[in-house]
Amino acid sequence: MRIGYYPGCSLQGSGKEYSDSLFAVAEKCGIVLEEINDWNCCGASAAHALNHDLSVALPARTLALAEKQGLEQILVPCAACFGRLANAQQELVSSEPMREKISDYLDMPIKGSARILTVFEFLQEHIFPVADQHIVNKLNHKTACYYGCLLSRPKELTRLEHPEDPMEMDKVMEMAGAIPIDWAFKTECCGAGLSVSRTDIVAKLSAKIVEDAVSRGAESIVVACPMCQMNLDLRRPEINRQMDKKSDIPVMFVTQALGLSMGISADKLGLNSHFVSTGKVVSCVGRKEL
Amino acid sequence: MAETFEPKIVAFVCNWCTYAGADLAGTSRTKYETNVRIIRFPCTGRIDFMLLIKAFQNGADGIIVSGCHPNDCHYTSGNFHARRRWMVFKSMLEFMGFPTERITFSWVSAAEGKKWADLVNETTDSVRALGSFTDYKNLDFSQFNQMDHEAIAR
Amino acid sequence: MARIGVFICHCGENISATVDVDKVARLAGKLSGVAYSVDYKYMCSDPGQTLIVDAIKEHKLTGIVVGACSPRMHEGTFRKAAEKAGINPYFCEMANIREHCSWVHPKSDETTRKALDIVRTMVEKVKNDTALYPIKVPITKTALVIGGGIAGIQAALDIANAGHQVIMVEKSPSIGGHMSQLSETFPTLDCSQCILTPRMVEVAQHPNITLHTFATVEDVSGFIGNFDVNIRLKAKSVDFEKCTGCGSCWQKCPSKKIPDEFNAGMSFRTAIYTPFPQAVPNKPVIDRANCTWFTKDGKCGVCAKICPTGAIDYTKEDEILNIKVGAIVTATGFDIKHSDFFPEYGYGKHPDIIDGLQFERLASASGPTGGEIRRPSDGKIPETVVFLACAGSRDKAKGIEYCSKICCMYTAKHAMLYKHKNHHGKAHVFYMDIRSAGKSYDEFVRRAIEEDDVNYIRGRVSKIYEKNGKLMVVGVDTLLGAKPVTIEADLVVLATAVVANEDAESVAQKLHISYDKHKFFAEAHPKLKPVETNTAGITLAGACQSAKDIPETVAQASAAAAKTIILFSGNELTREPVVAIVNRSAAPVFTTCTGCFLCQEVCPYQAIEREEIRDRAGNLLMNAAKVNAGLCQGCGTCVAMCRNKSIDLQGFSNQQMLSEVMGLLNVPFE
Amino acid sequence: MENTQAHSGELTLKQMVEHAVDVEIQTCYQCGKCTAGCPLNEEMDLMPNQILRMLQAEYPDYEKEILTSTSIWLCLACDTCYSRCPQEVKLPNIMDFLRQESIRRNLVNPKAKNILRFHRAFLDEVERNGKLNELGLTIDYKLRSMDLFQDLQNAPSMLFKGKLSIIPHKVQNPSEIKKLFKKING
Repeated sequence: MRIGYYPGCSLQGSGKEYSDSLFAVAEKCGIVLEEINDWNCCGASAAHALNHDLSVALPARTLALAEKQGLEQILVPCAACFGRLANAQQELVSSEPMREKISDYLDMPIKGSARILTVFEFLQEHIFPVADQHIVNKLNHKTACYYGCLLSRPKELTRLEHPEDPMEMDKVMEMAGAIPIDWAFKTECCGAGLSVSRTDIVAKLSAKIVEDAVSRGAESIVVACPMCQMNLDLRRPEINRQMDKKSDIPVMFVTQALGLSMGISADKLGLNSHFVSTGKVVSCVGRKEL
Repeated sequence: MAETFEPKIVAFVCNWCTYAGADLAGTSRTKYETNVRIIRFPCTGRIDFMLLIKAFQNGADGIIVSGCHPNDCHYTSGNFHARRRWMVFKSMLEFMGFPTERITFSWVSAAEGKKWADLVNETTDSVRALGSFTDYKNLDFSQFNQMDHEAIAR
Repeated sequence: MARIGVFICHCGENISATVDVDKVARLAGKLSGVAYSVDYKYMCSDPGQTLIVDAIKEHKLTGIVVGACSPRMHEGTFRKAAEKAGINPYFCEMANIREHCSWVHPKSDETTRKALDIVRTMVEKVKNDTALYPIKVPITKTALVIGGGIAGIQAALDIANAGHQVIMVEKSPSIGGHMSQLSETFPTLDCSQCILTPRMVEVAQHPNITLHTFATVEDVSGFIGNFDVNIRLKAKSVDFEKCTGCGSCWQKCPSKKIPDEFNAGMSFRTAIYTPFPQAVPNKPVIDRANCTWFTKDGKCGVCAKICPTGAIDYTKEDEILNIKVGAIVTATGFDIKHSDFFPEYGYGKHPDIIDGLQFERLASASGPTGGEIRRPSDGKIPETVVFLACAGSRDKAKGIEYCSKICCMYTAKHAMLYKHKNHHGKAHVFYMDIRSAGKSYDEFVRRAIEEDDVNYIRGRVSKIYEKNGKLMVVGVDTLLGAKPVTIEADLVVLATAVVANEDAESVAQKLHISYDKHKFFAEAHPKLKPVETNTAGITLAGACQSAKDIPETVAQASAAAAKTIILFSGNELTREPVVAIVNRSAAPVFTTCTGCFLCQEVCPYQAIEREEIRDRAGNLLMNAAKVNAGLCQGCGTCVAMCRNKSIDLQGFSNQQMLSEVMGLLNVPFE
Repeated sequence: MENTQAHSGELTLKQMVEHAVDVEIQTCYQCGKCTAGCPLNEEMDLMPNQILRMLQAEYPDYEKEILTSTSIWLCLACDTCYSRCPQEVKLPNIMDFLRQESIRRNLVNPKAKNILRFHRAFLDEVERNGKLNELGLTIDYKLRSMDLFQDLQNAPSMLFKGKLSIIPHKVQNPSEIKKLFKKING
């Protein structure tokens, strides 16, 4: 079955290593991802904050293009994009007038019938069955799986089994030979879209997350959202100032971690383009069991 | 000028709510139109809607069916069955072109004497406006009458 | 040929002021079938009734119509008069010309005409009346009480003390229910076990009560006065005749790590066990799911070896006991949600986030900590305890929109008990509203706040997580301008929602009683029949109907007992003959019923049974519906549903209703 | 109180919200769980449950207070409130509407202007190219907010780490997106 792919803007820019590592893992497992032709920005929190119709129309255009391309399932790894696409789809499907209005705006027919996959669903359905043959290294370190908001809520869209204490990413990390810790900030918000306009708030919220992970002995934080990654990684100086102590806990994408366990090079996985060095984690690979 | 037309209205009511509601209208001396005649059933669930047709056939111009409010049925669910059957029966009547606006379905509780009076007045007004149900009265039932009679009575 | 008498009442001036009663009587006399017609000032008075009795005798009347007030008023009076005159009382009908005519219309020809119409309608009905006779149902004067909690205990003792036999069925190995788990009770703080255990013993020793513990109701058939019940007596594996309750077996049982239900999972019990020291009966049973003899194929057998009286019998099997009872009291109790029900409070992962029953056990002198409130994780005495009211209750998103009613009170009690035992500790209560309507209840809550210094915070808690050995309770104080507050607690007690028992639905289905969407059993009327169910002879007691505290439960249990005792007060049950009946005729027709059983589906009382009609050789000829007159309440829904008019309602028959309609209309008025 | 009556003829803010968004404001019973769990409650001038209560009350002076609050701009739509709300009030959707209404009535709180500027810069960037280019966005936002030095230390390293691309990504036919914006904005 063909798997459509929607990278979204972040995965072409600040979250490029998410995309790189995802493709590297997919390639390793012999899975082809088909990018949606001429996709556009989902509008993110800006459209959502300012103009409701726009916040549906922008993702709808991409969904319509995917339909045109004959894609019945679309992987949207970026948590924010997933939220916007899934939300738009729900509005289109649940309201016929809305669907007609948007179709009219776009001048394109749209059904909104494609299945939109979270990165967890993609990993579970397509990578898990073949992972065993490809995993060669154990990551062998304690890791804090951080889900953030948009992969946990609303539960109708994200389909997590336990939205207040999800285990989907923990399972991936377990498979990669890491030891996921039980911690309290798995689904707390990092500050997300306020990254640029209210960095102070992002620092405050992200600091709580980093602090809890570190205090429980995590050696890395694993994420599946480019915004979370950016806030916890790029904003580390501000976070450290907020915590009044220095933490150099690296923040990787779940696909990077999985790639490492599959023996893919750190370079190919983009593990060198983080602000907080991932060297420690890379060196954990294959080290003696904890 | 002709006299104003006075319609004949038959009310099919349940014993526990609407009949008692009509009693209450009486004990409170609430005045209403004289056009209505009440037939008492134990429950609206007991009402065979063919009897409504029978009533029209015999000269009624309008009909009220009224029982307990939903969830207040003395027998728990009789009024729900009545409502369900009425929905089916009504759509059948509509299909046949029967003017179902001559039938009013309502809930009047034992405490709603005033509502009963209002219901009678409103129904009388609306049926008065519709006029005599001559369409129906002019139909020739002679050949069916006997058959029906036997069918219902059996 | 019908000879009908019409009696028009003036009701003083109540009728005669607006209706020309003389004219009505005169014209009624001319109606076909009417042999006698008269009007009188007060028909319901003694002379009025005598007038009717005499007229019936003198004119050989076969039926009468009394044109007077509502049948809801005096139908009984006039039917008695008819009976006195020697005719079947069901040949008497009331024409309601007062409430439905004289009182609601002005004096006019039109009003008089309407009165006559009403009388004529009833004359037509009387012509089609048939003789009906009250239905007599014999009564088995034994009651079944399902459930041995305080509700069942109270009901059983009341019925037994009235001199009737009671069979009590309890699913667990001991009676006592949730009340036996409680530490102290609000608002008096008296010890729960101290007031309960004497009652438990009384049940066990009462000559009129037969107690079956470790037993469940298998199925119920029959009807009021005549229920036929099968009871499953689960295999106890211990012969109670031989067992002396010495306790050697459970002291030596090697399976010691089974979570103890009585202590709400906070301690362990053995596989052969009595639930608690004051259990009634105080003899052990083997929990086969956890006993190695049963799970590991005959390994162990220690208890059998050690038992001094040889009471252990591993070969015992479940037995089915058939009993006949006349009434059933349903007292199956309730359950509560547990902390794993709350995602935002950690899915029950943290041992120090406990529910109300667990706190009861912690506070109870017979509990796992001997009454010292210590937290489960490390046994330390908590310095700060946070209590959360409305945990799961009034929470539409969690599917429980109702108020659990008892939590406000027991939360105040919990906070108090904690403070009484730990004067320097801090107790906080998060609440939404304080619902303390009950005798001395609000005073009790005020005492917790004023005397015991419990800090009540109005607001809900969004999240609880653990940090450095403390539980961070993230809430809000809405009385301080929605101030977010985080309390570092050592122990959190959730006053979790009261819910129906897990098996409530199956119990209800076995009993054929209705239940609401939360699986609480439904009373027959929310105000006037709060203990009856829709199935005659089955009553409700306690929290199986809705969340209740002890006083309310006991009151309802006594009410259910009273209903049962009333039922048992006669030797047979007399019921109005207004019931449905399926027509029957001689072979080869037998009945026009085709056996579609639509009637069975719509009957709210399970009064329609299936009857197999067979020839002499026993070959099945047809299935037909049959009405159980003991259960039928006479609503007639089956009649309207029947496709070929095979079922009819006595007193409101198809023929009667049709004749009323026909009598009402299409008759020229002179 | 004199102003209990909402301005006659016009819809109250509560009614407007209920018109635009599929929510029932009346279902809120003020338990405060939304506020308790809100990650931004320390920053907000009006707490989420207070906003709901003020909407419920329908006092006209509250409308302005709500619409000039910074809270509506701080809301991250993280959905924590909704996911735990016992009455299932979709607060994030209400916040969306309040922001739009705040702009429409020209009541945006000065302290929230930067957040609005960022959103505007973001959408303008999308309108131009159909895709977002973080470099373009950052420059645009800085020009609008005149907060020129913030993040300056990060930009070059992001560039070198391959995280910012200088050449903007675009959809094939940017005018198509421009047309879409025009249609929606009327």
